[in-house]
Amino acid sequence: MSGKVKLINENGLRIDGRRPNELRPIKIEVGVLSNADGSAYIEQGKSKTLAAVYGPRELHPRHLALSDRAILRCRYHMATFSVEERKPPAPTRREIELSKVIREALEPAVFLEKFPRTSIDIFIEVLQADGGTRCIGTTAAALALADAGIPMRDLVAACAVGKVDGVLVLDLNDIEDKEGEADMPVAYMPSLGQISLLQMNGTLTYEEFNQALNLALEGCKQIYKLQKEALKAKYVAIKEEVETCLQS
Amino acid sequence: MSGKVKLINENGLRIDGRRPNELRPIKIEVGVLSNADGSAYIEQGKSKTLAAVYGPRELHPRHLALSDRAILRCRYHMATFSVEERKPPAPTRREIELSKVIREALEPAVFLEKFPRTSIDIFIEVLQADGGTRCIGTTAAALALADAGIPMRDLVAACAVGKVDGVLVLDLNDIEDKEGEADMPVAYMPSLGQISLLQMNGTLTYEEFNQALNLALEGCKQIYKLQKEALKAKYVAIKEEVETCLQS
Amino acid sequence: MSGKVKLINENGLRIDGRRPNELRPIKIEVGVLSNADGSAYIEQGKSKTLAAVYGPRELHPRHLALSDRAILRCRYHMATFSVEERKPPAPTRREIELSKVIREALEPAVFLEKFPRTSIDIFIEVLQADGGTRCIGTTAAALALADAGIPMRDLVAACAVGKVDGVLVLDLNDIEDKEGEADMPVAYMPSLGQISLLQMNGTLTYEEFNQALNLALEGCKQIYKLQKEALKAKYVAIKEEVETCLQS
Amino acid sequence: MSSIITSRIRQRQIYQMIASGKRLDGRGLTEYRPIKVEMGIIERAEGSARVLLGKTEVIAGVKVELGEPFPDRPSEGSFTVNSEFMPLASPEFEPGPPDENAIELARVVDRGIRESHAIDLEKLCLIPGKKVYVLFIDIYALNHDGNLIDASALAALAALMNTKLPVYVAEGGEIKKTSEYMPLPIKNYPVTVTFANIGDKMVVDPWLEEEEVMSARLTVAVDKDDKICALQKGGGGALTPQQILEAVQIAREKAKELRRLVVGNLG
Amino acid sequence: MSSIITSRIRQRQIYQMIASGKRLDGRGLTEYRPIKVEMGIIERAEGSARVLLGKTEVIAGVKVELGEPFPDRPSEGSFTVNSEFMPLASPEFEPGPPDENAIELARVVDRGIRESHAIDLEKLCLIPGKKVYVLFIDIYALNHDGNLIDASALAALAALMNTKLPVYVAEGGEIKKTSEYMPLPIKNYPVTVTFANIGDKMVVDPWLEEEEVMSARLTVAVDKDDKICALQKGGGGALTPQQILEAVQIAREKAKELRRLVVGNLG
Amino acid sequence: MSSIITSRIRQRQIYQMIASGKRLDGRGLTEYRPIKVEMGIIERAEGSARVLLGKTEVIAGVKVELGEPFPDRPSEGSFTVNSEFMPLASPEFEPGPPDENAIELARVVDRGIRESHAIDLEKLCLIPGKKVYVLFIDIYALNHDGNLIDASALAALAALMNTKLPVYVAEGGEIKKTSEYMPLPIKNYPVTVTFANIGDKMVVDPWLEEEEVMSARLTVAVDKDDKICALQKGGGGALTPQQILEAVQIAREKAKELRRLVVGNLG
Repeated sequence: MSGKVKLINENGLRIDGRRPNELRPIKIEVGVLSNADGSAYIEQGKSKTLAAVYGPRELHPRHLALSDRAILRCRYHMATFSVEERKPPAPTRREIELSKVIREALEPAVFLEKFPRTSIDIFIEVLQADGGTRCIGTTAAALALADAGIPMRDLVAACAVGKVDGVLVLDLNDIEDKEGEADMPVAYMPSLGQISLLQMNGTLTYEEFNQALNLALEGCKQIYKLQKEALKAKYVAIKEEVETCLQS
Repeated sequence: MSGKVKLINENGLRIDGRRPNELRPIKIEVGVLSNADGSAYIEQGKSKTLAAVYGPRELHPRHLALSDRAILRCRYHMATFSVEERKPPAPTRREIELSKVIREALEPAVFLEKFPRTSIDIFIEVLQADGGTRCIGTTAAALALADAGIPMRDLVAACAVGKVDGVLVLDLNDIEDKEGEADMPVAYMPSLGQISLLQMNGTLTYEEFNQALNLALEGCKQIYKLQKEALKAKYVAIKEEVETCLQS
Repeated sequence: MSGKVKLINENGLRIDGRRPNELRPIKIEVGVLSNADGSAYIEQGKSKTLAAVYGPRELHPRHLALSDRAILRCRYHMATFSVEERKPPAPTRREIELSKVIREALEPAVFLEKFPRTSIDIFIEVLQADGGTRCIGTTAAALALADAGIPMRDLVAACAVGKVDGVLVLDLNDIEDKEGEADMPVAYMPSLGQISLLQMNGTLTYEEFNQALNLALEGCKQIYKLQKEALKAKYVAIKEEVETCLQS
Repeated sequence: MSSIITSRIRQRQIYQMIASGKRLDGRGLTEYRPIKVEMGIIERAEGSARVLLGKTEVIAGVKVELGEPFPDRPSEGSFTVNSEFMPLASPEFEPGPPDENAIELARVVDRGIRESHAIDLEKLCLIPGKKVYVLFIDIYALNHDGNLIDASALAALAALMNTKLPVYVAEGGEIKKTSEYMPLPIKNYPVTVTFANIGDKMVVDPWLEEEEVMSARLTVAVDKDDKICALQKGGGGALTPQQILEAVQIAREKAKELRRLVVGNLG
Repeated sequence: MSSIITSRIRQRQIYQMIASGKRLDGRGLTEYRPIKVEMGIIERAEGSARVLLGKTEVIAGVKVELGEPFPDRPSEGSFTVNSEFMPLASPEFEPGPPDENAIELARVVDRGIRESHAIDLEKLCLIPGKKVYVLFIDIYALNHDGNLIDASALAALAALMNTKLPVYVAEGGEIKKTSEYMPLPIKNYPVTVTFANIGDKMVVDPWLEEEEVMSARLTVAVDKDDKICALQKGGGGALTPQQILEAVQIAREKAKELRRLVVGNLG
Repeated sequence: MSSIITSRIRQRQIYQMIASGKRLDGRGLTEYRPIKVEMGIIERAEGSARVLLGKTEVIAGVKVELGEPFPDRPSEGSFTVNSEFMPLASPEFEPGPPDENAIELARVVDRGIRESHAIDLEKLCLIPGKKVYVLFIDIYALNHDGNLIDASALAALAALMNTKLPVYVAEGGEIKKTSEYMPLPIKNYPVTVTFANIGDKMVVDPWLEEEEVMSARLTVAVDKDDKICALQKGGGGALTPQQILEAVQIAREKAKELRRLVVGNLG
């Protein structure tokens, strides 16, 4: 943070031309992997993330199983080539922490009690990281859960908000994250009105925090809409495929 | 491979004086360890390798057991002092791969279906490495299996063939392996006429490959003969011991 | 051991002013942790050590359980900041060895046969190391076992003896241990008259060894007395607490 | 079997009392257990502290080494925070490398210190690009009766405030240790305030039984200027925006109390 | 139970069709599934490629660092190949360090590249004995529907062909990164062709169900001059010399098809 | 079941015989099994030896590297002792990193060598503070029939005595390997003598069945001057002071026998 980069220009626009409250371009695909029970792929700016769900399935070792509900497990993992400097293959402390907070972001959305003695396993692979991968991973994992047909109270949509050059901005990219004054990832279940992931790096006054939280929730709602469209698109595609089959 | 060593001299002989199709001196002993169910020790040139077999025995953890056959497990391991530069004690990727290919070289020879729910464990210890240790280990392990009384479809005899200074040669030593143009280890079950291990490093034309394969099989057949003699020698020794006991 | 430190002065006193056969000041507290079934804290000179016992309790994984007695397990661990140069967090070979010898020092004192199929787990944490931590850990662990109400044949009291500047001395501190000619930790069960830990580094003639052993046993007996006082102090404290409760 | 039933009854009790604004151990909803901070308890460490938070006990030590700076921060010292949940602290803790809970705790404590710029890292540089002070802040949980995070953050701060750096002098391109020490340069005093969500109430400083029934946890790190310098939601439940905003407000007040315990009149 | 029966019926079907020269998915015995190769999909990597082989999906990335050469090759750059079978790719794959299958795959792909001298390692030397380019070729299986080896070897080759090296210049004994890039110097184009032995027939490019019933596997790496540059038999069965010789012949033909997909007219 | 009963009968036999001063294998209480020491069996190692102690078989190899000295011993070479209980040596041994038994063994052997100053470490220094010889003494148990410690200590000593150091010469600040070798400078010849306590008798060199019934083990390392240079009690039982004193006396006698096997007239 020496030789400090200017992150907001004279027109109030960000380094990639976005307005402060603007998301990056988002491309969502659901059901992209044939082996997984559910899967989703999201490109958000230059961040590229894949999520897959296996389960509910039998749990090994068995003594970990719970008699009254499923166990949710989650692995957030970055490809070695996803970042500027090659990431060593072994899981980092950061990956272990994010696996935990993402799992806890999704847990309140899933009817785990419907599948006692099983596990539901979520695997998130960050293929390219340009900021926001824990949020994108959460968003993708929620879609993969839905794609796997697992009953949910709500989808989970996630988005970071941050502060760069003194301005609150939505959906930080990598430079904004690294050079900015604060980064706050949030996961939200819009229909339930509940926040299931909240972290913050940096410093914010109470007022800033209040505004930031609201901005994050707005971002989450936009992503939620895109999630629903992506799910719909998949079912339309399946329907068309089925109809084509029936007609032929 | 700069300062290239001359590996075949003007008389067509190799660096250790052998003809191209000549094996190194081989010394085989069967039943060398008292605790193992079967064991064998082979010195081939300067390579020295010990193999031991435990089993069929109860398998831990039990859930790995198969209801219709034994599990064959194999660990190929090099002593730290077996090579020029001390090998670190932890298993290398090379050792993990060789453990797999040796296991798969022996598996087709063993009547695993006779011992459901058990494991048969093979341990190969390379005490000194001078080329060919995966083949020598396979040859020794086959003898250890036989020594353990495990019923087999055939013995497995293994031998490498390679190309040095443009000439196909049998049973490479370490320099020939490192400085040569190709190294191809082969394991063969002579009575069954089947190859159960085949790997190759280097480059060979199809014609060269064809000849190399035949040369390797000739080498395996010679080793097969030595294996049988070593087994016979052991039973003669036992018989004499028993008779001496009875007489005394 | 170049620039050799003088460890015994002209008056025959040691670097910290002690006489050769004098223990360091010892502070013992029993029952210092609320979660553990038993615990003890010892400050001996500058060495500070905590020991806790959990059990008898169910053993995981179960197949390790013994049908005729409890399993005693012990972890001796040093805090990273307990020594001059930060100790890396992973267990060292030294810690693994000391965990074993301490466990074997305590094992003969415990009626393990009274608790089949269970484990009794001892955790020793060295918070600050200034010599003698394996002995202090053993002494503390014996108290923690007693505090946990586990029936014992005897307490175990431990103390090192060593040779510095040619003189046999009791209860070595860190400099005496590092710069001296010999270090011999001993654990003793005074009522049973039996030694359950004995190690030695350095060189001793037979005569020196004989004297050293006797000196160590004298040290152990003094520590044994302090152990008993500490246990009594705890029961008095409990009794007073109970009586206060009843009166109020 | 009986322990499960007891626990359900107990669970209901905890809920009911909290719903009525009280807690089983007699505290109010935003009240901390008694706290005791002792500094300098490990002479071998350059800094150390022990914190008792009710029966929760945590010890933190700081070791100082010399090392190379990170390439992107050539003129700054560095620090790492590690945490281990010792198996003597709880029947639930197992020996072995830190699990996800210990790692999360260490990273939350780290963020509070790092984001508030508590340590003046630029003053920890001896030769730019070559030699800097490297600090290891190691936190051990010794007895777990709930809210290890706040106890750990407090112990880490106290240990830092207690830290003495060995003074080095440059001599002909080489660096030499002197026998002198100087205090670690501290610029800020972050503390964390942790809440448990139990039946829609946010209670401060949950003890063990409350942690077992809480649906979610929220940790708020607050710096000396009342700014929020780290947040971490934990647990498998969720929180409303309103709950979070209120908790953050309370945290700013409680942080002052906690800070006073280690900083005294400085804060 | 029922799944085992189904699988036995299915198994018999696979056998019977292959015995009659056909395959359950309609392919001929030496026919590959449709293959799609995309290059340059990960901008952060110096080189990358994604390969779809039927439903099998693999991604390879190349990262470039500077490092020291191996003592016995002071004027050559170096490379390593790593492979991970991601748990999202198959219900059989577990998180954790690469198992023997992933290690074997990486080493077979490595051998094809190394033995054919695909990368001109001598051109990767910046200062002999001191500084060379070090390449990390990391391969991730994303969806496993059989024949991960061929998909991985193809992805690795495509990623290498896509790799741009940052240009460095020497400045007063030091080396400096410029903003320019140059293509990785490639000398050869090895590909692998994998066979499954099913009821004495050798079928090319086995898909998952075929892998489950095959007795043995044979992988043949072939270079641009039709030379064999690596071989690997896998699986718990055996092969006759005749089967191997025939497979190697077929491999040389199929290799041309595969190579064309990444090399185009170059090959 | 039957094996346990057999074993109890056997156990009683062992006890009864030892009580009467004899052992099941015919040895006296302080008698070693036949010992065979072979040196120089691994040409690739700078030193090596194989020891047969009855049916117990152990191999030790010494590898020599160049490295930096420890900061507190700038003018001394260094050595480490490692031990692995190979899974081929016993049905009880598992593959994997050394367990507590292998670690204890290595550390006891290490202490005997270190405390008796067996290796003249000051002669292993090439450039003070920079380059010294570093020795790796690796011990593998190949067949475990009891008393691995004595067999290992003997194999380590024999391997050291067999060790040839490559000679280096200084050339313009750099150090160069020559083709010459010199013997490792040895100053002392420590051996260990191990006892098992069985029914209050201390028996020397316990074989496997005796180890299974012993209550405690005592290892005494003795140097060439009859001094005790390491001690280690093992096993879950205890010993009286008298037992220990007597064992140490016996150990000093037995040590001479053992030493003679490797040192010959030197000792």
